[in-house]
Amino acid sequence: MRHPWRPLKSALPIFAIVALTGLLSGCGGPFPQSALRPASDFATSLDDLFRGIFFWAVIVFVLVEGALLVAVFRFRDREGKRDVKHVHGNTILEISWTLAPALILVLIAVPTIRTIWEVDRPTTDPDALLIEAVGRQWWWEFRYPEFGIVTANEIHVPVGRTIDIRLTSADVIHSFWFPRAGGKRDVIPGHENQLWFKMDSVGVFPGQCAEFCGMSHALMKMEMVSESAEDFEAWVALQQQPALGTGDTAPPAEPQEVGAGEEMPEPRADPLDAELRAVLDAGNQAFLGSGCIACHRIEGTVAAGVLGPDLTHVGSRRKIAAGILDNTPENMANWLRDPSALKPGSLMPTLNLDEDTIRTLVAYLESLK
Amino acid sequence: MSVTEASHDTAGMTAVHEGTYSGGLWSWVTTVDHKRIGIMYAVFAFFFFLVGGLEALLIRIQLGSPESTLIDPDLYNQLFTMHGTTMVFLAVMPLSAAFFNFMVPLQIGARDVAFPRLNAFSLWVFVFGAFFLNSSFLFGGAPDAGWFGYANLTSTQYSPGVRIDFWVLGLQILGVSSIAAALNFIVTIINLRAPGMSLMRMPLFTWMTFVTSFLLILAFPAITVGLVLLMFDRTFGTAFFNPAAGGDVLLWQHLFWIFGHPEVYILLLPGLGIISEVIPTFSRKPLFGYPFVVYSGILIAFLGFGVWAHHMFAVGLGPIGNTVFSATTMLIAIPTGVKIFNWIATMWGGSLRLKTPLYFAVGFIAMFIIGGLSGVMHSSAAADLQQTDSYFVVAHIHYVLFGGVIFALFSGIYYWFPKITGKMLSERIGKAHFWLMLIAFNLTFFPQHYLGMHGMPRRTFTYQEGLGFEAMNLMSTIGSLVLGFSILIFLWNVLHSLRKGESAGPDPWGGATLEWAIASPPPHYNFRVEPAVHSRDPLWSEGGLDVDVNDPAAPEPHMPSPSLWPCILAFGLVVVAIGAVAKTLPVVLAGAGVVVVAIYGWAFQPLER
Amino acid sequence: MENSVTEHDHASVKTYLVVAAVLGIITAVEVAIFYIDALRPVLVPLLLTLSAAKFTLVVSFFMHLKYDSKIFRGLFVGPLAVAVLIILAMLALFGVFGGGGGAA
Amino acid sequence: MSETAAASAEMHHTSTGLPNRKLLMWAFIGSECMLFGSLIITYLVYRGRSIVGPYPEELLNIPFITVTTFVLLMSSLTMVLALAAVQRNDMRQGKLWLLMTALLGLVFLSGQVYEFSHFVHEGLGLTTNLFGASFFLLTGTHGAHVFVGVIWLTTLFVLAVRGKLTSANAETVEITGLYWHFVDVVWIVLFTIIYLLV
Repeated sequence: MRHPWRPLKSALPIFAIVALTGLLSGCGGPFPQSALRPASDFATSLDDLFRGIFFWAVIVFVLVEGALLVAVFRFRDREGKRDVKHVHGNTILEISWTLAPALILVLIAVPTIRTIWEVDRPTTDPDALLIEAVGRQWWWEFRYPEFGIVTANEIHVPVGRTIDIRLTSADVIHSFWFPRAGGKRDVIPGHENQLWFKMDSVGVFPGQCAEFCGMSHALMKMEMVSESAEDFEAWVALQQQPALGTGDTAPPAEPQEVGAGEEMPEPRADPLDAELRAVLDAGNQAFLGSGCIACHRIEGTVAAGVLGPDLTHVGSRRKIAAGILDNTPENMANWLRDPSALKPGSLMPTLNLDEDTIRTLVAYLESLK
Repeated sequence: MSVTEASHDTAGMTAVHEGTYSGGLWSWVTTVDHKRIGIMYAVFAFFFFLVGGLEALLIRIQLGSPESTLIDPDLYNQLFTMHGTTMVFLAVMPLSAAFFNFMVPLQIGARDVAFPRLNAFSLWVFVFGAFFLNSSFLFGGAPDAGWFGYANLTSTQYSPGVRIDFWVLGLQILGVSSIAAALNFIVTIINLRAPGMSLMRMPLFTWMTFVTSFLLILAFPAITVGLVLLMFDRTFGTAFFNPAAGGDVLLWQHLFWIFGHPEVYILLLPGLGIISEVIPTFSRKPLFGYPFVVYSGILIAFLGFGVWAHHMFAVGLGPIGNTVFSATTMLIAIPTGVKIFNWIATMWGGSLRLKTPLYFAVGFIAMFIIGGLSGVMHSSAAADLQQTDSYFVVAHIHYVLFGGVIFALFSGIYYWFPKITGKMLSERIGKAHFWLMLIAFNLTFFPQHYLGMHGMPRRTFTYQEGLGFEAMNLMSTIGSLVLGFSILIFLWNVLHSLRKGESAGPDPWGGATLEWAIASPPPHYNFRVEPAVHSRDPLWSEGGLDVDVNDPAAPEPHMPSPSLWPCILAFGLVVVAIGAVAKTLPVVLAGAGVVVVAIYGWAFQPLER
Repeated sequence: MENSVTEHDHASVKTYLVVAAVLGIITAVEVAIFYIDALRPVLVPLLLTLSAAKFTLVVSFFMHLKYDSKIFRGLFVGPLAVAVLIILAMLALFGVFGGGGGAA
Repeated sequence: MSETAAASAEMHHTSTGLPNRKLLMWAFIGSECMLFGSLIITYLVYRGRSIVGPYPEELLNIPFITVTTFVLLMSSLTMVLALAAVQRNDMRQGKLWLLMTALLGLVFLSGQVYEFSHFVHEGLGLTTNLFGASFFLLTGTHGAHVFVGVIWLTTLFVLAVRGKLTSANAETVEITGLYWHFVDVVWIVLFTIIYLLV
C-alpha cells in the first residue's frame, strides 16, 4: 500500500484531457457551415432529432463509463490476490441489460422513423420553387425553370418559401450539402434525387460537395443567398436581363414579367460611356476569340457552350471558381492565367493568354452584372 | 523442424523452445508451422500499420492549417485512399490473422491448423498482394478513388491510367488470401478441438475467430463480384457502371457495402474476442455470461449482413428502405451492449491486476462505448443525413477501429507476447505507451466529431479559412503526431524486451486457457500429449487437465514437412495480376502457368516426408 | 431427424437413378409450362418452385445432405439462406428504384 | 490432393469424426453461394434495363439449352455412380463413370461455346448492352466452374487409369462430386432465372 492513490492519480490526465478536449473543441467559431445552427425547417427537424438521440447517448455514456470506472477502481487488487467468487452469470441481469438498451432504442427509433417519413418524401407544397441543381466536376450549375435563369455555384432563395431541389449529375457522384439548410443528398448520374426545405432566416450560407468526386472535391463549394421575397425578385429580374452591352448585338430580350420594370438597373440604350463601351467591345472580342465560347455561354452572344458555367451574369456573383475565391478582378485574372493552379485538375485549360487580353477579359467579365 | 531434431528436446520445455524459431530464411519461406506463419503475419501487418500510419500523418499535417499547399490534392487523394485500404486490408485484418494463426490451434489444443500448407498460402498471397498494391506508388501513382472506390469515379473516363487497376487486382488477391485463411480456420475450429472441448467450452477468442471466418467467406464474394464488374468495365468496355448505357452506379455501392459492413465486424470481432480473454484473466474470474457473450457475437455477425444500406442513407433509398435499414442497424446496438455489460460484470467482484493488457482492455471498452454511441447516432437515417460523409463519421470509425480494434489488438499483443516470444514486455514502458496513446488518440479524434457537425466534409484535401475549422484541425494534427510517437514507444518496448525482457515462463498471467499449459514459446508440435478438457477454464478448474501435455516421455509427434509450393502458387497469382495491370497477355499466361504447375505440385507432394 | 454419422449410409444406385429420372421429368415439365400460355400468370412461382425442387433433390441425394452430418447441412444452408435473403432485399431495393429513379 | 489433410487427421482423430477436406469443400460451397448470389443480383438488377438490343427474348433458344441442361443433370448422375463404384472399389466402373462425367461436362461446355458464338454472330457481344455483359459474365463464370471440374475429373480419371486411385481415395472422389453437383445446382437456378423467366 505504498501508493494507495496511484491508479486514481494516473487516471487524472485522462480526465483532464477529456475535459480539455471537450472545451477546446467547442471553440474556433463562428461556424457559418455548421449543422448545429439550423436555418431551415429541414435542418431544424434533423437537429431536433439529433439532440434527442444525443441526450440518450449522454445518459448511456455516463452510466456505462461510470460503471466501468467504478469496477476498475473498486475491484483493483490492493494487497495481492483477493478472494474471488467464480460467478458464471446471472440470467436476470442478462435479460435486463438486453431490454434496457432495447427500450432506449425504441425511444430513438420512433422519432427517427417519423422524421424519415417527413423528409424522405417529395414535397406536397404546390407553391414550391423548383430549382434544378447539376453537380459537375467541380462546380454546381443551378437552373430556375420558372424564371429561365441559369447560374453557377450561387443559389438565391426566397426566405419562407419551400425550395424544391432536383439533383442530377453530369459526371460522377456528388453530394449536395448546405448544412444549415438541412441534410445532404447524393447527386447521382443516372438518377434524379430530390431535396426540399424552407429557409427561416436571411443570410449567406456556405455549402459544399460532400461525396468524394475526384481531384478537387475539396474545392467544389457553393453559396446560398437566402433573402426576402423582394430582394429575391430583384435578383431574378437582374438575372433575366441579357448581359450588359449585348443589347446591340442581339435582339431585345422577351418582355420582362416579374415586376422588373421598376428598377431596371442598366437600361440598354447607349448611355454607356465610351470607355466602358470600349472595354466591352475589346473583352467581347477577346472572349469570342480565345476559345472561351466552346464551353461557356453568355446569353445574347454567340457564346453558347454548355460544359462550363454560364457566364451571362458572372460579374454579379459573390465568388468565382465554385465558391473558393472572392469575385475580384485580381482573382479573376489569376484564374484566367492558370485555372489548374487554383483548382487542380480543373477541366478549364490554361489558355496562355497575354496580360493585355487577360485585362480586357477581366474587365469584360466583371462588367457582366 | 522434422523428426531428426527429436534427439535434443528430451531435456524438457526450455530445450525445446529454443528450436521453435531456429533455421535460416529458407525455413521461414517454406514453413507450414502455424506459429511461424502467425509471426510473419504479425511482422508484415505491423510494417503496413506503420506505412498506413505514416500516410495518416501526412494527411493530418496537410490538414493542420487551412489552404495548406504542402501536399497537392493528387497525392492527398492517393494518401487517404491508401491509408484506408492499408489499414483495413494490410494492417488490421492480417494482425487479427496473426492471432488466429498463433493462438487458435493452441487454444483448442491442436498441433496445427487443419491445412498447414493452405495456411502458408494465405500468408504469401497476403504478403505478395500487399507489396503489389503498394508498388503502385512507383508506377504512375497509387489508387486515388477512396477505399470504397465508388463507381463511376473509378471508370476509365474519370480515372484513366493504372491506379484503379492496381486497386482492383490488389483487393482481388487479398480476397483470395482471406477466404483461404477463413476456410482453414472454420475447418480447424470444427474439427481439431481437443477431446472434451465442446463448442460451448471454446475460449472466446476462438469463438470470435470462428464467427469472423464465416463473415469472411460470405462477405468477400460480394466485393469479388463488384470488382469483376469494375474490371470488365475498365478492361473490356462493358457498361455495368456506366449510366450513359443504362448501368447503375448504385449497384457498386450495394455490392461494396454488402461486403463492407460485414468487413467492419471482420475487423472488430477478433478484438472483442481478445478483450473477452484478457478481462477474465486479469480479473481472476471467469467470463460473466459466457453463452450471452458468444451468442451476441454470432448475432452481431448475422445482423451485419442486413445493415449495409446504412452507408447509403443519403443516396435516396426512399422512406421504406431508410426505415428498414435504420431499424436493423439499431438492433446491432443490443448485442454490442450485452458484450460490454458482461465485460464490466466480469470485472465486478474480481481481483483486478492492473497490468498493461488490462489497461488496454479497459481503454478499449471506454473508447468503444463512445464509438458505439456515435454509431447509434448514425443509425438514425434522418439524423445521419447531416453526419454521413462528414468528419463526424471519420471520428466514429476511428473510435471503433482505433479506439476499439487497435486498442484491443495492443491488449492482445501485451497479453500474448510472452507466449509467442518467451519474454515479457516491459510494464513500465507499456503503461507509458498506453497513457500516451489514449490521450493522443482522444486529442486526435474527439475534435473531429465537432468538425463534422460544423460542416467539414471528409476526404477533402483542404478547407477554407473562416469556417471555424482551424483550431480543431490543428488540435487533431498535434494529437496525431503524439499518437505516432506513442507507437514508436511501443516499438522500443518490443525491441528492448526481446533483448532484455524478463523470461516469461509458461504462464506469466495465470491464464485459464490451454495455450498457458505449454512452454513459451511453444515447441513446434505445441502439445506433446493431446490435452483433455472438462470445462471452459481448463487451467483454473479442479484437477486441471487429465494429462501432462508436456510429458517428455511421450513420443514426439510427427509434423508436416515444409513446402515451397504455397509460396510459388501465391507468386503465380501475383504474376497474373502484374500481367493484368500491364495489359500484357503473355505475362498473364505465364502467371497462370505457374499457378497450374503449383497446384499440381502441391496436390501431389505428400504432406509428410 | 436423420441419423447423423453412419459411414456410407448413402442412397443406393437405384435411388440415384430414380432421382435422375425425376430431375429429367421436372425439367421437361418446366419447359412445357414455359410454352403454355394459360399458365402465364403463375409462371414465376411455378417455375421457381419446380427449380427449388430440383435444387433440393440434387443437394439431398447426390450431395448426400439428407444422410450426412448436420454440420455439413449447416455449412451449406446457412450461407445459402444469407445469399437468398440478400438477393431478395436487393430486388426489393431496386424494385423501388425502378419506379422512382428509372422515371428520371 | 489425396494427402492434403493426412497429417492432421493422423494427429487427431477429428473432433467431429468428419473428414477435414469434406468440411473444407462444404464451407467453400457456402462461400460460392454468395459469389453466385452476387452475380445473380447483377443479372436481375439489369434485367430489362438494356437500352439497345438484341434483347434476351430475341436470342435465347430454350429447346437447345434444355438439352444441355439435361446433359449437365445426367452428369450429376454419372458422378454419383462413379463415387458409388469407387467406394465399393469397382475401379472398372469407377473409371467409366468418371470419364462419362467429364465427357458430359465437355458436352455442356461445347453447348455453351456454341451458344456464345451464336449470340455473337447475332450481334450480342460482351459490350453490346447490359444484357450481354451480365449474361456472359454470369454464364461464363458458371462455365469456368464447369471447366475446372472437367480438368479435376480428368485428373482423377488419369490417376485411376494409372492405378493410383482406389477405394482408399473415395473421399477425394466424394469431394470432387460435391463440387460437381454444386455446379450443377447453380445451373438449375440459372436455367430458370435466365432462360425460363425472360
